[in-house]
Amino acid sequence: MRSPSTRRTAGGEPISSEVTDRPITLSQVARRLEDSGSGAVVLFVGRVRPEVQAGRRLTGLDYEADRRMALARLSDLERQARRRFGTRRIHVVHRIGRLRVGTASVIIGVAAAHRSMAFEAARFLIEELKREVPIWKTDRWARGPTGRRRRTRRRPRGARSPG
Amino acid sequence: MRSPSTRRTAGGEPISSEVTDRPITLSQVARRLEDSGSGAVVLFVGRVRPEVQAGRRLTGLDYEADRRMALARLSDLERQARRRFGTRRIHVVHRIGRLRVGTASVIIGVAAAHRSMAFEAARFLIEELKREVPIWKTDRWARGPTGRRRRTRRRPRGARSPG
Amino acid sequence: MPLAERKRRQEAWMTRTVQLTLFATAREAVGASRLERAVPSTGVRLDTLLESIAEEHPRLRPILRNARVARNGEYVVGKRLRVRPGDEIAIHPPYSGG
Amino acid sequence: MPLAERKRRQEAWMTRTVQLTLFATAREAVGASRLERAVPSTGVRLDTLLESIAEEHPRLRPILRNARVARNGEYVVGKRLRVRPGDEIAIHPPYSGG
Repeated sequence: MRSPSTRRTAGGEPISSEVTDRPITLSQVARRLEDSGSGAVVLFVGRVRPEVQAGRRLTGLDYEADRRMALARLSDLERQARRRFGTRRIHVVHRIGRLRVGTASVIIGVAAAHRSMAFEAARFLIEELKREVPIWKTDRWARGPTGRRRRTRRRPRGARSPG
Repeated sequence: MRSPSTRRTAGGEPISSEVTDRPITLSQVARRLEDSGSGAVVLFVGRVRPEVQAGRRLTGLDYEADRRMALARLSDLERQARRRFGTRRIHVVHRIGRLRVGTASVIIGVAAAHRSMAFEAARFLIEELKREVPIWKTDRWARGPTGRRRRTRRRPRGARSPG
Repeated sequence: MPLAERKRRQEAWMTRTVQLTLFATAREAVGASRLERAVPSTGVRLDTLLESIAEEHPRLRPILRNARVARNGEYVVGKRLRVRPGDEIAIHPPYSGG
Repeated sequence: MPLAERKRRQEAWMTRTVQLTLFATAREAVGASRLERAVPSTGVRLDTLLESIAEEHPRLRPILRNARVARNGEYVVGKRLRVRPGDEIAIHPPYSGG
């Protein structure tokens, strides 16, 4: 994760996304989008939301990833977004490990000539990330047993952590 | 502009938006969105895009505002967005004065429980800002006469500066 | 209302003038961002006032057709309302912020 | 391929084993994030391999029905393909990142 500009997929394409167990910040993503030709930048931050269920309080989420495949899928998604929306810069970072409530789990940044491209690409990336990238979260509750967070019908999609 | 938390509209509502002749930054907006209950943050940055037309190079844009009315309209838009999308925090800053190519002219930040609210509110705010807030830009070209930037049919909407 | 503005309005009322603020293309058409016009203390209809200014500044006329007009920070609906000494009129061509 | 991975695969080939990596609910159902299984050098069908593991770990069976399976970092289409010593199989329950 240290030198993302030199990492490449098996196919030789540069990978700009990151899956990291360190804190992620807006400024780290914004830096990667610097481009004087882009008139619009859209940034999305997903954070662990507080929740109480049946008297139990969510203290955080544990994130895990199939890191190699996650990077390959993120790099696919970046390529798709570039092609579909004509964006100029994309950078996605996803944090894994034990994250407390309020902590950023994912940051997506897109720079494009026009705002509609940037908005649509950012939305596309977060929706596809949730569906297609091998990353998982598990709930951690203050008391009682833990319950895995599934793409479940029990709750509306994206209920707690929209990131 | 110095103490936005104490400024109020004629109706007594707090105004959180800013119209300023100083540089605007992502972090100044992100700070205003801090809220542990928000699972999603969306930030939009509009910047002056480079352009060449008939051999002339755009060097920047001059922005002016009817400041009092602009703040009142921005505060209306914030209220509308809160009501329509159920967002938790909104902060909008618009810069005025002489802005060179590459400079941020507007930053919109929205924090909400879920990502769809945050994306939709941010998009709503920038579209409405362009239509409903008394702020104007004028082109500055490297050579030749200046041409005002109108909501014109000559160019697609939002052609140069999507912000 | 800030003190400076209150003072300006009071002076305008005493000199029986209306202040017009012109933005963007309206400012360029007139060559000034502010105009002052004396009006009777009983006031004058807004459309009459604007017509007299358009006669002095013909380039302003097409701009006024597409402009919003505000009095004392509130948009004017219809232009038949009366403008009185101390009022502040703003001419807003179509917005292009962002 | 990093040196460590190359070495691991070489050892797996020599000991004629397949490595399985289990994520999320699959890991919890089995109680381990890795499993190793000896396979003949001619390989074994993926569905046969997974069935034998599901017999040992019945809680894994419903999870396998909704999981994607990857071999050496590529998703498997159909589960009839053969797995050979040195292969790495990953079990991916539905994703929930973001």
